[in-house]
Formats: sequence, C-alpha cells, structure tokens
Amino acid sequence: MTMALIETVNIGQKYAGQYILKDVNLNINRGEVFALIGPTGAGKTTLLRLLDLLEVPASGSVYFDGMDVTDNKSLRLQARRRMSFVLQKPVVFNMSVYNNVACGLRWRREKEATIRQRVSRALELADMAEYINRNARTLSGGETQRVAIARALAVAPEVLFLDEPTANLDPISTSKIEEVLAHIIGDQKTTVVMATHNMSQGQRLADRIGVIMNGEILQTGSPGDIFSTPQKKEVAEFVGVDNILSGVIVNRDNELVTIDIGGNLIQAISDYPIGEEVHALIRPEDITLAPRKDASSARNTFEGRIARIFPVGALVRVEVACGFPLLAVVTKRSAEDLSLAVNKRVYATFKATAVHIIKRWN
Amino acid sequence: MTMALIETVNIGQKYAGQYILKDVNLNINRGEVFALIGPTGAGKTTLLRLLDLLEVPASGSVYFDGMDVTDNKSLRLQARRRMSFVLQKPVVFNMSVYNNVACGLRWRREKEATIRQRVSRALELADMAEYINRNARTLSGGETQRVAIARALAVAPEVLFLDEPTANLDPISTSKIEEVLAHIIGDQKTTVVMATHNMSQGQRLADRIGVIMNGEILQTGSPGDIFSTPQKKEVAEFVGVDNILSGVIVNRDNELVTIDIGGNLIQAISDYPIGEEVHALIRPEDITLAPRKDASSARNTFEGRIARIFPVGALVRVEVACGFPLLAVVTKRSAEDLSLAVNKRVYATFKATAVHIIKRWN
Amino acid sequence: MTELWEGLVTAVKLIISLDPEVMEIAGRSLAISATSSTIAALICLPLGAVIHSNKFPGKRTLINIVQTLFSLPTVAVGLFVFVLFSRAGPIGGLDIMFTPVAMVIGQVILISPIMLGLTISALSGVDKAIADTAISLGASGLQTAVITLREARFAVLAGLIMGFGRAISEVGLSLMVGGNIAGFTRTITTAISLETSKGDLELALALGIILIVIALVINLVLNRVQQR
Amino acid sequence: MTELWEGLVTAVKLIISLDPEVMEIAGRSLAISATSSTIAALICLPLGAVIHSNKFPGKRTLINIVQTLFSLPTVAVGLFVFVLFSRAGPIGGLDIMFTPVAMVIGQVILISPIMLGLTISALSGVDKAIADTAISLGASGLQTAVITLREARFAVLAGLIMGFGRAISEVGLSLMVGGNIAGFTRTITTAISLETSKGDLELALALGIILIVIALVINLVLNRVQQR
Amino acid sequence: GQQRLKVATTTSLYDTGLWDYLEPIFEEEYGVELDILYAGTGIALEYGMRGDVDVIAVHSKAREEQFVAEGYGVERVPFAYNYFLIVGPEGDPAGIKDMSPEDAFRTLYEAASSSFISRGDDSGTHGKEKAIWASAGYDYEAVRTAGQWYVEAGRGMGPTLLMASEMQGYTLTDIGTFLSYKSELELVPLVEEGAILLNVYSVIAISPEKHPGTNIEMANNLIAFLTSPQIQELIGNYGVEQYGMPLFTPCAGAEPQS
Ligand SMILES: Nc1ncnc2c1ncn2[C@@H]1O[C@H](COP(=O)(O)OP(=O)(O)OP(=O)(O)O)[C@@H](O)[C@H]1O
Ligand SMILES: Nc1ncnc2c1ncn2[C@@H]1O[C@H](COP(=O)(O)OP(=O)(O)OP(=O)(O)O)[C@@H](O)[C@H]1O
Ligand SMILES: [Mg+2]
Ligand SMILES: [Mg+2]
Repeated sequence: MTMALIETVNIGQKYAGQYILKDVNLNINRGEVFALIGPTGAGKTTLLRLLDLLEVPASGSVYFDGMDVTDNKSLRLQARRRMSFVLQKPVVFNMSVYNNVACGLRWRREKEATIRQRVSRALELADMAEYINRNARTLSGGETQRVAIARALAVAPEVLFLDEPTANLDPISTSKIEEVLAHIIGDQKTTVVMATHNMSQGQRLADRIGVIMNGEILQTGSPGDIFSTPQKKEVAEFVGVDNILSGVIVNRDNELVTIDIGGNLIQAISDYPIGEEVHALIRPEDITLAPRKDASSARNTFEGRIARIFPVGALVRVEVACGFPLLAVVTKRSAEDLSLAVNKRVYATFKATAVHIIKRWN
Repeated sequence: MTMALIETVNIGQKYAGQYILKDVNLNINRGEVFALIGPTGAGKTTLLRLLDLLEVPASGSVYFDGMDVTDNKSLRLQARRRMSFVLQKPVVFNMSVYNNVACGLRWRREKEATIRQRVSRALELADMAEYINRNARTLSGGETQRVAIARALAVAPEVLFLDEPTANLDPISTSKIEEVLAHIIGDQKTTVVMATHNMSQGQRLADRIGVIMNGEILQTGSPGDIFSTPQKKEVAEFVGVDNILSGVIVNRDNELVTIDIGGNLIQAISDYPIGEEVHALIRPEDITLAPRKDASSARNTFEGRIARIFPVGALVRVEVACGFPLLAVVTKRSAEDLSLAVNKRVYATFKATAVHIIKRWN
Repeated sequence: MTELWEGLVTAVKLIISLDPEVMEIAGRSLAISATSSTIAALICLPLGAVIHSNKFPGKRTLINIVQTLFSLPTVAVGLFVFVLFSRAGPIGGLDIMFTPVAMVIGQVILISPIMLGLTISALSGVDKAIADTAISLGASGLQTAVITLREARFAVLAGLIMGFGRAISEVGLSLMVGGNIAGFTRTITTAISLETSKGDLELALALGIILIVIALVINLVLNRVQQR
Repeated sequence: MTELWEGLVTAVKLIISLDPEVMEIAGRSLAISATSSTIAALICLPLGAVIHSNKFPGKRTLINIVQTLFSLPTVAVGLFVFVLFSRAGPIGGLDIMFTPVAMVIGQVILISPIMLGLTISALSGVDKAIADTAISLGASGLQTAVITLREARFAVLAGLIMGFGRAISEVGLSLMVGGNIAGFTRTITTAISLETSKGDLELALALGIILIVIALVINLVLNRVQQR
Repeated sequence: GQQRLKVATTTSLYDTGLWDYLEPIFEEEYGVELDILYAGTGIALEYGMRGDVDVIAVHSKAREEQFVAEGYGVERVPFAYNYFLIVGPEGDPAGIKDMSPEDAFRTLYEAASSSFISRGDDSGTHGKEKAIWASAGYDYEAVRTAGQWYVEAGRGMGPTLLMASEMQGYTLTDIGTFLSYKSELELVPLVEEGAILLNVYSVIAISPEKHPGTNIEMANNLIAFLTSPQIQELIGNYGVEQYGMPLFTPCAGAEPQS
C-alpha cells in the first residue's frame, strides 16, 4: 500500500444543517502540489480547513501520514505542527512583522537563534525584509499577504496550505511568490495544497488539480487533463472551454465520428456510439481564422461572419456566427494582419483532435 | 473652466512621520472610469481613502464638485453621501445580507419601500439574491466581496470607489462583476475610480489609467497609451513590457533611428537625437518567431537559440538568446506548429514601429 | 451552613408569597437602579463612541482616569453627593437629600465611569474597517457610532450589565444619601444591611438571593433584546 | 462644599506627612485587593479563554449567570463567607474569620465573576481569524488562548482593572468578614465607613481621595506593563 | 406633597424595632410622613448640625449637651433608658461575673488574655465604654494600645457582638441589640449592675434659628408624642412579647438618676 500523506474518506461538512461539502475522497501525496479550483462558494476554503485540521468534519475521516486525525486532539496538534496555512483573508497579529513571523517557531519552542535566522530567511523569500520592525497592522493589503506567506514558510512545514495566496498581489509580486513556492517545492519537497481561482496559476504550479463545485469534487487530474479533457460541462465552462456545442453522433468511421450540431456537422475523435447525445468542447485558442478556405489537414472548416470582437490583454476574442456561435482567440498581431472586423467574412478551422467529446447529462 | 468632479491639489499623506504619498495632483472627470494601477504598497489604497474622504490629507486639498472638502466636516459628509467605496478587504456587518446592503440607504433616510426595491436590485446585479437572509458573516470570501459590491451599488452613488474589487473572485464571477460595472457605468453615468493590480481589468474597463509607484503618480493616460507607450522604465516593467533594452542612438534617417544595444543594432521610430542614451521597449507579443528568415517588411530580425519555454494559459512564453535576451509570446498552437523547443534555432522578428523608445534616467 | 439553607428557604417563601414589604423594596431597588443605569447609559454610550473614534491629545490619560474611577468607593460617592446636596451644601436648596432622587444622582456618578470605560474597551475590539465601511457608505458620526456599538454589542451589553449590577448591589451610597427610610428609600441592599445589624442573618441572606434573582431576570431580558 | 476642599487638603497633608496610620491601612488595602485580584485573574483569564473558545450546550446560560453575578452585593458575599467560616459553620475550624485571609477569599468570590465575564466579552471582540491563524501555525490550546488574550489586551486589562477596583473599593464584605479591626483588618474603605459613622466627613473624604490615588497609581503601572 | 418629618436615629435604637412600632401611631395621629433615618451616632449628629433632619434621637449624653450648647439643638429631652451589659463567653475565662463594671474592666486589663471587643466607633456605646475605663482609673489611650486582647472593631453593635461571639471575647452592649441578636450568639450577660451602665435615650429638635428650613413644629409634636403618657406606657412594655422582658424604662423628659 503506497500511503498518501493526507487522505480523506467521505468527509463532509455542514453549516446550519446544510451540507456544503459532501463525501469528498481525496489523496494528497507526499511532495506533490495540489490545486483546488472552483467558483466562489464552491467549498474550497471549507475543504482546506478540514485538511489543515482547523475544523472537524461533520462526517467521514481524515488521515494524516497514516494516522486517523479526525478527532484526536493531541494527534491533531502534532499533525498541525507539521503543516501551516495561509488563510484567504490573512490577518496579522497586532505586533511587529518579526514577531508575527516568529510566532509559529516560538510555539514550537525553537531556540531564539534559530528563530532569528529562520524569520530573516522567510522575510527575504517574501521580499518583506525591510519591513521587519513595522507593526504588521500598518501594512498594505499585498504586504500583509506576503507577511502571512513568510509566517507560514518560517515553520518549514511538511505541508503548506494556501488559500488564494496571491489574490491581493500585483503581477510582479505574484511571480515572485510563485518563484518562492516553486523553490520550496523543488528544494524542500514540501507538499503544497492550494485553493485558487487563478487557473493559470494552478496550471503553472500544480502537479494535480481538483475541480470543486457545489461542495463536490467533479474531476481531479493533471493540469493538462483538466484543461484539455474536462469530463463535465461545468468543468469545461469553468476552465475556459468557451465553445460547448450540444449534438448527436450521427456517423462513425473507426475513431472518427461525425456530430450533428443543429444541422452542422463536426468531425471529432471519440469512442461513443452512433446516437449518443454529446457535448463537443472546443477551446477558442484551437480555432484558426483565415480569410480564405485553405487546404489544411484540419477536418473542420466553417464559413461565417464575425459577430463581435473584443481585446483581452495581448489577445483578441472573436465571435464568429457560422450557423452556431464559435469563439476564437487570436493574437492582436494576427487580428491586425487579417484586418478582422465585425461583419467580415472568415473561415474558422479546427482539427478533429481539437474537439473533445463528453456525454451529455452525466 | 471645465470642472473635474474630484480634484486634488498637491495632496500627500504621511504615517509615522514618513510621506507615503507625495504631491498627487489628479483630476477625476464626471462619468469617467479611472483605474489606479501599481505594485503592492504603492499607495493605491491610501490615495483612494483620501479621494473618498475617509481620511484627511496631511497636506494639500481635495475638491469635490468644485467645493473644497479638505476638512469641513459637514461638507465632507454631504460629499460622501454621493459616493461609495468597496474596501480592499471587505468587511460585512454582523447582520443579514439584506440589512448589510440596506445600511447605506437607511443612513440616507430612504423609505422602506425604496430600500427593499433597491436592495433586491443590487443583490441581483451582484448575483447574490439567494443569500438575502443569510448572516453575512457566514459567507465565503468571494460571496463577501460580492455583497460588498452590492452594498456600494445600492446607494446609487455618483462616484464609486473600488479597491481590488475582484481580487477574491473566480474568472466567471469576475466577468459578471465587470459586466455589472460596465452596465452602471454606461447606464447611470457613474464615475468609477478603481485600484487594481489586474492590468487587463484596467484595460477592459478604464477610460484612463494612472500608474502609481512609491507614492507618486508616474503616468496617467488612456489604457492604450500606458500599455504601448509607457514613459518610464518602471511603468514599462509593470505593464508587462518584458523586453527593456538599454542602448544609444547611433544613427538616424528622418524618424527612423538605429540603436546600438551592446553591439546589436535595432531600428525604431523616435525623435531623440544621435548620442541619446535610451531604453528600447518591445512587448513580447509583438515579436514573431519563425524557423526561417523570411522577407517580411519588419525591420528587425535576429537569429538566436531558444533558452527557455514556459506555457502561460493559452500562450507560451519563449526566451530567445540572440546576443541579448528577447522574450516572445506565441500561442500554444503556433508553438506546436513551429515545434519550438529549447536550443532550437529561430528567427525573432519585430517591426520598427513595435519598438518604443524612452530616454534613460528620466 | 444551616443559615444558608434557611436563607434560601426564606427567599423562596418570600418570593412565592409575594410578601408585600419585600416586593415593595425590591421594586424600589429595581426602579432606582434601572433609572440610574438608563441615565448613565444614555450619557456613556455616545460619549464612549466619541472618545473611541476621535484622536486627541490626552486620550490615553482620560481613559486612565476613567478606569481609575472603577475604584470609586460607594461611600465616598455618598459623601460627595451628601456634601453637595445637604442643606448646608452649595446646592442644598433643592431639598433632595434622603430621597430616591439623591440616590439616583449618586448611582449615576458611581456607575458612569464603569459604563464609559467598558464601552470604550468594548469598542476597542471592533475592527477599524467596520467604521471605515460605515463612513464610506455615508454614515454620519452618530450613525457610525451606532453601527460600531452594534458590532460590539456583546461586550457593550456586558458593560451595561456591569453598571447596572454595581448600581443595584451598592449599599454605602444608598445608606448615606437615602438614609434607608422605610417605605421611601429602603432598598434591598440597605434592608440587607439593616437585617444584618439586627442579627437576622437568614432574612439578610434571603434578601441577597432575591436581589440576585432580580439581576438574573434583568439580565435575561437584556440578552433577549440584544439578540434581536 | 468646604468639606470637599478640607477633605482634599487633609488628604494631601496625610499623603505628604506619610501619616503612619494612614500608610498602614493603605498598604493593607492594597495588599489585600492586589492578592485577591491576582488570584482571581489567574483563575479567570484561562477559564475565560476556555469558555470563549469552546462551544458547548448551556454556554449562553453560563455567561448569563456569570453576568448576573456582576450584581453580587458585597454584604451578601460577606454573609456567605461568614456563614461558611464562622465557628458554627461547616469549615469553622480553620479559624480564619476576621483575618485578611477571609477578606481575600471573599473578594475572590466577589470579583471572579467580574473578571471572568469581562474576559469573555473582551475575547468576543477578537476576530475569529486570529485564533484560526494561531491554530494553523501550530499553536496549542493554551498558546492560542494567550495570543487571543494578547489581541484583546486593552479590553482584558479593563476587566482586570474593574475587578481590582471592585475589590479595593468594596466595604460590606470587609466589614463583615474582616471586622475592621484596627491594626489588623482595617482597610481604607472600612476606615472611611467608620469615620463616616463617627461624623468625621473630612477625614472620610480624605481617605476616599487617597484610595483613588492608589487606584490611579496601580492603573498607570498596569497600563505601562500592557503597553510593553 | 405630604408633610415629612425627618428623624435621624442611632442604629442601636432602630435595630430594636421600637421606631417601626411607634411610626404608624405617630403618622396616624399627626397626618405626617415620618422618615426615620438609619445612621450611626456621629453621622446622626452631623445630619442634625447640617439641618438635613428635623429631630435626632441618640444616646450619648456629653455630645448631646455639646450639641445643644452650640446651638444646633433646642433642648435635650430624655424619653427612655435602659442599662448597658458586659457580655462574654459562658465559661467566663476571666472570671468577671457579677463584678462591678469598673472591677470587671480592671480584671480584663490585668489578665490581658481574653479579648475585649470595643466598638471603637465613637458611638454612644463606645462613649460609655470610655467612661467606664476612666472611672476604673485608666487612660483610654493606654488601654487602646495595651495589647492584642483589646480589639477595636470599628463597627455597629450587632456586628461587634457577632465578632465577640466568634472570638469568644467580652464586650459592652446595649440590652436591646443584645436581645435581638441573642439567637446568633454564644455569649451571656456577665455584668448587669452598676450606676455607670445607665443608658439614656433622648430626642433633640433641631434649632430653627440655625436652620430655618426645618420643621420645628412637627419636631415638637414628636417630642410631645414620645413623652406623652400613653406612648411612655407603650415604650415601657415594648419587647415583652418578643423577648419576655421590657427593653426600656420610660422617663418622660426627666434624666433618670440611678
Ligand atoms: N500606519 C502606517 N505606518 C507606516 N506605514 C504605513 C502605514 N499605513 C500604510 N503604510 C504604508 O504605506 C504604503 C502604501 O500603503 P497602501 O495601503 O496605500 O498600498 P497599496 O498600494 O494599496 O498596496 P496593496 O496593493 O498591497 O494593497 C505601504 O507601504 C504601507 O506599508
Ligand atoms: N456558517 C455558515 N452557514 C451557512 N453557510 C455557510 C457557512 N459557512 C460557509 N457557508 C457556505 O458554504 C459555502 C462554501 O464556502 P467556502 O468558504 O468553502 O467557499 P470557497 O470555495 O472558499 O469560496 P471563495 O472562493 O468565495 O472563497 C459558501 O456558499 C458559504 O456561503
Ligand atoms: Mg474561500
Ligand atoms: Mg491596497
């Protein structure tokens, strides 16, 4: 039996008589980075609080390093001393930044010299060294978040829990913190469990992602899996598969199937039989736009008119009406090169392999 | 004289004897959306608090709708009743969601019927209608943020201040909130002042952006201006111009100048004279990568090897070593098509117009 | 020990039989201390909010002084009020000595520092962001004070209960300026003191128990109100 | 009014001349109430933290009872202790009646509900996230209690000061179980009551002023400690 | 509202219940609200001097005479008397039973082993105690500091008795308080005879010249009431029902001599 570092068996939590987390079975392996993603109110924070042993589940059990820590107080404290947690809304104690970061170490009865050294190191990692003597209550939002991260790092946890760790940080601070995390993940083999709504952060840092919605884990898998082959419509929507088309499989030739989307035929790769009602998922960045129909190997080409164009950072999102609405993403540069404009006629092309098929109503 | 709705004259703020905001002169015009962007600790929150009349500046004056409201208590209250503010770390009062949202209206002595109607409307806008009877303290991070937004909207402010309004929200909620904001901006001509570290949010929503760093406003301008023609190196770095090359203008032919970057020559458009020490700024998305040198109109083409590749969402960032480091961004699809890999030889191409020149040490 | 038991039995008997004399002094005790608590609360809640929410030089010192007055001995307050309102005193003309009015005045002086100090310390526990949020939503100074007090309601209520408790349980002041006049200024505590000096310890204990029962009822009522 | 002025003058004279009798009873007052406050604080701070941080059925009721005991009349506590420790009482053999020990015991009973109740209400103002953060950083139950108390230190201190103030200012209890014995159990408040009954109002007022001065000093010292 | 008459009385007189007994009779007869203030001798005199009451009823001859001499009181009118007692533990370790008061005090002083609990509060009873020490030939200051056995309680009569009982010591008490406390005490009367033990209660109306605001008319009514034959009879029988013996001997305005 290979043992997960943290294992939950059917845990649930309820508030005011209502289950807001139901039957979660999750293994967190030693050394992995696990990201929980999901919309507001999905239960991310609740689940992290159960895993960090801050709360006792209403049902089910939690195992840490092979021990049942569901409700044994002293085991829980022992286990908790091997973890630390950066809360979603970080609070600092009304004392200096130094003392804030030193707290966890003091509680573990470390020597003053060790404490001094570890606090300095943690503050340097979080780029907060110059604030060491400030009262932590006077810090700005982002500074507070970085102190909270330093405080959690200082105790050199085996498991680090992070709840939206960079929500209050600008892109530069975010990448610094991500570097620090990458570093401790690589160097110290720290297990990391994070909740984030920033999916690209999940993608960048995580080994495995769990998608949670309405208190249930809908899918876990590698970032690649989650992003390219979501198993449910909700997951697909959430991870940015903007094209979700409902249809029926009307033909198949080995693995190549033809799907009827309200009269338009799309080709894709799938195991489902003829007659199956499915969703066809296509990531907008997998769709190419061209002024002419060209002879590419792509199986699917549709002619249409541009319905809407809107820029997003370095990219442009283009909505094409081609019997059904298709959303494509192109770079600003290509948009300029193709001189895309509303009402312009274009050809939207995508490969059969870029279409991911899932069964409907599952 | 056209009058700005809010005008600050040399305002500054100090804490513990130190100025953390210095001589800020800012006009917020009626009906515009103004975004403050800047790194952690830059002074965004401090400035918003001064504009919202939550704090009195240590120096300088604040005018609202033509009146000096720097320190007249009753004028300040009157002005404040025409504004509302969503704090960076939103707190809710320990009462139901309904009562939370109703507070501002009660304080304005609105009729109960009006209150009921406006609260419902605001909660619907923020997609929180179903939580109306919950104690607001039991909400999740994102839900709390949405209640705070509803609460601020309910009073139908002339000026709405938002401090990182979507920091705790997932992408779907974020776009919902952005839609709501776009709606009230369009419909009700509300003036909006927001602080955000989410630059694309600034870009999407703002008419004008102010970049603040270290307590000083370094540049204000349209999103386009800020993103394509930053006037200082710090601004450039912050808005994601990842290629900042130092060089000297060595030649010019009308507007076309040649810049010597440590031996490599780059062509660009600029007014600066020969001998001027400058930074050449190139956005990574303006750089094309190709396996062969092709005969495009682009003035600058450099041969190099790929040093690093890392994916970011639907994009891939590619670091090319071509005498100097160049960072390019391409779509995943192009990366696959070009089969980019570390150490592979590529040609990086960019137009002379894609290079933005600023003077050094300004 | 038997006295304790007998005291309890007597208390229960007195309560059940609604002994008119006991009911009368209990009612008077309650009326006087409720009046003084209400007056003190009306002064101290707003004043506490003002002191809490403003920065001014000497604030720390002011709070120190208020807290020092937690130690005001009842009899000293009694002396003070006596000296002030006695016929020979500066405002003796009012002729309120040895009336419930004098007792109320004395109790207000006694418990105001308590209510004020505890209100301020209750407010000190409220996140500063609460007041900021209220102000930013257009609350006036008073409205901000109300919402802040509301957020600290548990601790604020504890302060009010403490003030009321001090008022209803004090005796030195009531004896001094009330005079323990039967049917006019006799309260439960002065009656306890009388019974004690008369040697009827059971009755004294029984009255003590009745006092606590009254306090409990008031407490439950206030808590009910707070929870609404 | 002249009495007030004369009282003040007398107080200043007594303080300046370090009048030995006054110094003695002042010292005793301070010693007794400091002892009982310390004992009560050692009981109530941890107990308050435990009650605050645990959910259990009847918690609300427990707090109601504690707050009700804010109204404990000193003389009732005095009677209770008297009945307990008197020769005829259940633990009369200890022979501590009319000694400072009995006074300390009585004061601990009197002020424990106050310190406990105010500790709980001080803690109620602390953001729950503080305790969560401490626990998540590996704090044990005790360590969490300490940091939470520390966050509420201003209000917690106010509670301790209130308890001390109640102890040093109470008189009914000290009279009842101490006996106001000159040179042994006489404290400032029992002396005030004696001087008042003798009709020496100036001296009584002067003693009251001295009491307040002592309270002020204690207060400043505690505040200094808290601010460190 | 209604006319009020304020009387400040010593605790020892009030605690016997005599005032509660007489109050309704007087109120009925004169249609006035009688306010009996419960206070120590010292503070009762203070109330009188300040004009906060209309009448005082105390039992401290020397101070009463001074009060009248200084013009605060109109006239000192004795209306009843009884005797002080020296009480002590049943075993009487000092052996003072049936001695004269002076001899009893001398014995206690010499033995210096059994506690003597003094009121020590300048009350009428305390004044009497001092008078006995003087009559026995001691300087009171010397007695006060004579040793541990001399305990200054600084309290009212009832508590002082309780304390004496607790400490199994001796004390001087008025008979009324002793009888009403008897059930709580492990003390018995040891010395009951001796002219010096005489305890006279008198009433004094506050002089309207000093304090024009006082109700001299009604004060005189009260004094007349107390010294009237019917009331004197009631006073003479007061306590028989409850204690099996009268607490007071009426003396209708005349200073008793024995
Ligand atoms: N009371 C204070 N004493 C000292 N410095 C302070 C105080 N309050 C704020 N500051 C400092 O002022 C600077 C500006 O703070 P502000 O909250 O305005 O930053 P911000 O731009 O909103 O940052 P963030 O994005 O992290 O919220 C910060 O560096 C902060 O540490
Ligand atoms: N005490 C409570 N009573 C009722 N519902 C509660 C309580 N606490 C939490 N909830 C609900 O449980 C759900 C999950 O909350 P949780 O904080 O885990 O969400 P989350 O996924 O972390 O969301 P966010 O991204 O907004 O932080 C929310 O809808 C929340 O309203
Ligand atoms: Mg959350
Ligand atoms: Mg900020």
